[in-house]
Amino acid sequence: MTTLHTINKAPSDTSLWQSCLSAILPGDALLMIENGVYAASQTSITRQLQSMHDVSLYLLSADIEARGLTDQIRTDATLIDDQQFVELSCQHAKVVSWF
Amino acid sequence: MTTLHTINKAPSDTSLWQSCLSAILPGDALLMIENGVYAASQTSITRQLQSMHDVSLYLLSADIEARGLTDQIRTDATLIDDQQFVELSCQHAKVVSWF
Amino acid sequence: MIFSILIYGSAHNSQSVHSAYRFTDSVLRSGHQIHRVFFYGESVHAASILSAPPRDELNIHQLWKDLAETHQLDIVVCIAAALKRGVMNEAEARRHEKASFNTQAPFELSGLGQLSEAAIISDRLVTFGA
Amino acid sequence: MIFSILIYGSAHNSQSVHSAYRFTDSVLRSGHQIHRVFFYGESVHAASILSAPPRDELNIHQLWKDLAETHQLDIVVCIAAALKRGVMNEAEARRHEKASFNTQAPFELSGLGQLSEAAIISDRLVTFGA
Amino acid sequence: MSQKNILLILSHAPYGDAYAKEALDIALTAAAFGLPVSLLLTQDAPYLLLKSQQPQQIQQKNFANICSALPMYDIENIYIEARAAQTKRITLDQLVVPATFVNQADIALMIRDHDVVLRF
Amino acid sequence: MSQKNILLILSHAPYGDAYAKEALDIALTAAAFGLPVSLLLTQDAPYLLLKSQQPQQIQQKNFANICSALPMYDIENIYIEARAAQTKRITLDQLVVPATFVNQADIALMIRDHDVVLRF
Repeated sequence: MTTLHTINKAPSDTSLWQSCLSAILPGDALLMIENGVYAASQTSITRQLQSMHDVSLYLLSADIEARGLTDQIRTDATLIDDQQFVELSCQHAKVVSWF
Repeated sequence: MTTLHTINKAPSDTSLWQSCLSAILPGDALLMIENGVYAASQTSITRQLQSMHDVSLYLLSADIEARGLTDQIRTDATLIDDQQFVELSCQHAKVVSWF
Repeated sequence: MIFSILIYGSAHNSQSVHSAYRFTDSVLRSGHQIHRVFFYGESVHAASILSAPPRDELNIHQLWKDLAETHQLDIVVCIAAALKRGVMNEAEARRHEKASFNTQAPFELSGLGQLSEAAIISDRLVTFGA
Repeated sequence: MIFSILIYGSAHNSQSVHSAYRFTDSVLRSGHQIHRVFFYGESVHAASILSAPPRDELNIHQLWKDLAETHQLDIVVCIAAALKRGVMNEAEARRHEKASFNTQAPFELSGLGQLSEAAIISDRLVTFGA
Repeated sequence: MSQKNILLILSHAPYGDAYAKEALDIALTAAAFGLPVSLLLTQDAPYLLLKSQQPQQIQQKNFANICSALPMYDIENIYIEARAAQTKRITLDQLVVPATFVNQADIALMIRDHDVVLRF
Repeated sequence: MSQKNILLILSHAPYGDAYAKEALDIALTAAAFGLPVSLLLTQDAPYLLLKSQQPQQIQQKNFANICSALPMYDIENIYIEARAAQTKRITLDQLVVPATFVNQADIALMIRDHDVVLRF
């Protein structure tokens, strides 16, 4: 009964990011999409991301490329395409969207 | 050449509030409108508001009443109506809106 | 698997309606089923046939219209959210005594019950937010 | 004093278009002058004649229409922001070969130059944001 | 078809935008559909329940009235993020309906234990 | 009529919403009107200037192209909030146009010294 969490806002929305991160349980996955992918380039938030136990991190590659962040990723996240986003949605019991 | 600053978001938008507060100079005024009036009830932000030197604080009364905060104001701000908002706009050289 | 999609972001002031489009397209390409797409909040403007973006810019209305027609998708626009925002089909325009209308099939106006029903029927309900 | 008003918040998903209305009304009551009201971004939907909110809810289109007609206000809707979002008058509908239109006088579609001109002419330009 | 329960998480304050109103409309419809609905108020949403609201001047519907009717629509599981209430100095006696404070760990488990989770 | 100068403050990142695009359109029009325009990128807006942007897949216009054309429209006073650039580890060599870092005190004075200040 794990959850795929998606988040689409930049980490400057600290209230949203803190709510999201504190709701993630071991076994869950976090997929950063749209402006959410900016988190992958900011050390303040990536440190928190890396400290979460047994949580898989994903970035939507179209959004990383759009924003020019391909060479700036500072976290152990996997880049995925839209098709893999669908697969992840199937692998987890539900999808919760943070926006 | 002083400025009337208006802000319409709750203090949970920390990025906006910090940008706004650090842009205010002595002689300026800050008018909290719409969800911005929630700041008047939150100790964390009112402490910062009170520490600003020579800055007048105002709250739009219609928005305070709407949100049920009349008895919860923790800051030395003056409640004003729409007509007084117009007067304040005239007294300062310009109006800058933070949203 | 059966998916339904809830779209809540602004049609012209957020990326979400396009993200939802790409996701829905990928669900179909992956061989899964789309039970319903539900447009709510500011996303209802995506149903407007009057949208006229510059030729070299994204036409989000056209993308959804084409996808829905190709795959016979059930794309529902929340009627309360739509009427308030000035999105109405011919029948609603008549009911509200308006001289014109700005949405039509494949976009259907219907109530929030369609969202609850989608939540019940579908294996996954995925939201694309503001 | 001469005021102009720039509205940028969503017509149906923010309080800003109503705040701007109250402010504009107060400017006029105070004996000052309104040079222009400029609707930009998501606020352009306030110009839609198709909006049909429940009877007991705020009708922001009607409020602005009445205020503009009473005081002969120059209320301009950014044409680029409007066309992209599906807000067009009869002339634009013809130009874009659309079968219907959804805005009309007192709302005028015009370019961003009208905002620059308002900034130059007015003693105060007050923004009501998203 | 087995019955699903729904967790609706609200995060926005009233009046500034349409999120809270539109999320509550989902809650009411789902409850009318017979779905068990839990309501969780996080971030700025606890303000929705304040008794003292008077939005006549800004011409909006009173959330105090909307929210006080929730139990009549069989929405009785109303939770408030304790941390959010604390920063806002909101106490239970100021609210129009009975509610329960929950902490971050509780919230994570609530999300895990509901079939459908929608957040606005 | 004396000439007014305009300070346009941007705060949003590109692509997620329309703020940056619509604010830049104001800058370009005001410059075409002959008004001196200064551009200040705060909060998430410094991302607008990154060279490496490739938004083809999300079907949006490339902000790197839009912003690199600013000097051609006589918009040459481009400032970046130093604090914002630092958190994002953005350096001047990553950007499509020359820009100047400014601190919070500079920003307060820029706001004071311009006739019209618009912030998006």
